[in-house]
Amino acid sequence: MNHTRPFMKNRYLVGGPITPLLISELMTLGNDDTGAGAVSIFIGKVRGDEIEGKRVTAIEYSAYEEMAVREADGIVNTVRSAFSDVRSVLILHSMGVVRAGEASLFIMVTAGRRDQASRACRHTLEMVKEKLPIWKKELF
Amino acid sequence: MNHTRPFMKNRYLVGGPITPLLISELMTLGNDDTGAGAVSIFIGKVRGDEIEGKRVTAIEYSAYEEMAVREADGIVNTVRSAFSDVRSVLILHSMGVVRAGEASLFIMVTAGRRDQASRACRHTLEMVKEKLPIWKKELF
Amino acid sequence: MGGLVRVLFFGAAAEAAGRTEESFTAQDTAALRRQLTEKYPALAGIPFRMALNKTLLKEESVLKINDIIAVLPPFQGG
Amino acid sequence: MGGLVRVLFFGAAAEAAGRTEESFTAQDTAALRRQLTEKYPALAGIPFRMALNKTLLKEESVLKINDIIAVLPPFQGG
Repeated sequence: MNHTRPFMKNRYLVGGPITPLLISELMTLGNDDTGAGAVSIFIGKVRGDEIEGKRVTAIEYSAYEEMAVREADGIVNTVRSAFSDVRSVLILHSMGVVRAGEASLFIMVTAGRRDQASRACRHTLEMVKEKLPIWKKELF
Repeated sequence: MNHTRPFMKNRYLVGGPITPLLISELMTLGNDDTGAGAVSIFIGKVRGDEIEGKRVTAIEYSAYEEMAVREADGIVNTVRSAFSDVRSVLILHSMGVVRAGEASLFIMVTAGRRDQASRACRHTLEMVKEKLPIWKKELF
Repeated sequence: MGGLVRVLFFGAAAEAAGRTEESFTAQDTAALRRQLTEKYPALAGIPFRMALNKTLLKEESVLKINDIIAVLPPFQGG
Repeated sequence: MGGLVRVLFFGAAAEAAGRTEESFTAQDTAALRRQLTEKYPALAGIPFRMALNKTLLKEESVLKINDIIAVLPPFQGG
């Protein structure tokens, strides 16, 4: 387990992997909100896939950072206004090198009840995939 | 944050709240599976609702434990056979007293890709609600 | 056929019966259900289901000695 | 109308152009798009979109001096 603190480039992008320690810390955010009965989390990890006979050992992520922040702001606002029971939306994506097995995406949505937490988390995930200007390069 | 280790009554039921420390530990399970690109998690927490003018401070959970284990086994098997991309399914529910703001349910599903992780987690959650013989009593 | 069965009460059913366990003699689950609501009228207000030997009953069933019946109010987990 | 604009290349577009940034003079985005694929034929094989001042273009747009155009291959985050 990597216990070093990753470098936050801004509130959505972090340099390197999203470590278990960072995830633990992020999950304590909003712990004092006793109206949040439901927390839905999605974690995306780098898979050690085989591509044309070669094993992926890491992925290097790059982004148009200024646009990514603007788009992520838009996603958070859209989700919060589309799901009235949602209380918080958190999006974090890695930049730079993330090794196979490590996390590169963390989404957390809290809501009063399970239905909107679950649906809003999925919706956020789909919008992250569709709207954030992020690219990857497999390393072997 | 509560750092004491909760008492596992069996592989699905734990005495007291599902603490942040336990959640951190559960989330490292399967970290060595580099084929798991997607992790979907649902955490249910006790809400400090107001009921007839009184504030809920905790919920006391009880269960028909032997049947709960059998039903939870059934849920895991059903989800694993219904979603071919799913690699692991974890269900944990609290017994006894859980205070407002603390977690009483933890579900984690890993899969190769996001679609099945997300859908299988939601499906597991619905089955937990429908099939586990668990009851609650609000404490004020 | 029929016999002494062990009945377990859970959640609101345990409160309605004032106990968590009791023995009954009954031919089948339909007869047991009538005995239960006659003895504990408060149970009639709870839309309870029953499990026979840890499996939810889908239809009434004959009972045999040492069967375990659980009286299950609506589930509230999560 | 038209002018010197800053063009940013990302992902596979940066590899196709062999650079991450360059200045162009163009009247509008349609003209700029033609210049880009003429100068860097490899770009034609990438179904790229463009952003104007950090907003994804939904239709061709007139360019003015100091505009920032980003050349965006299909997104791959997550």
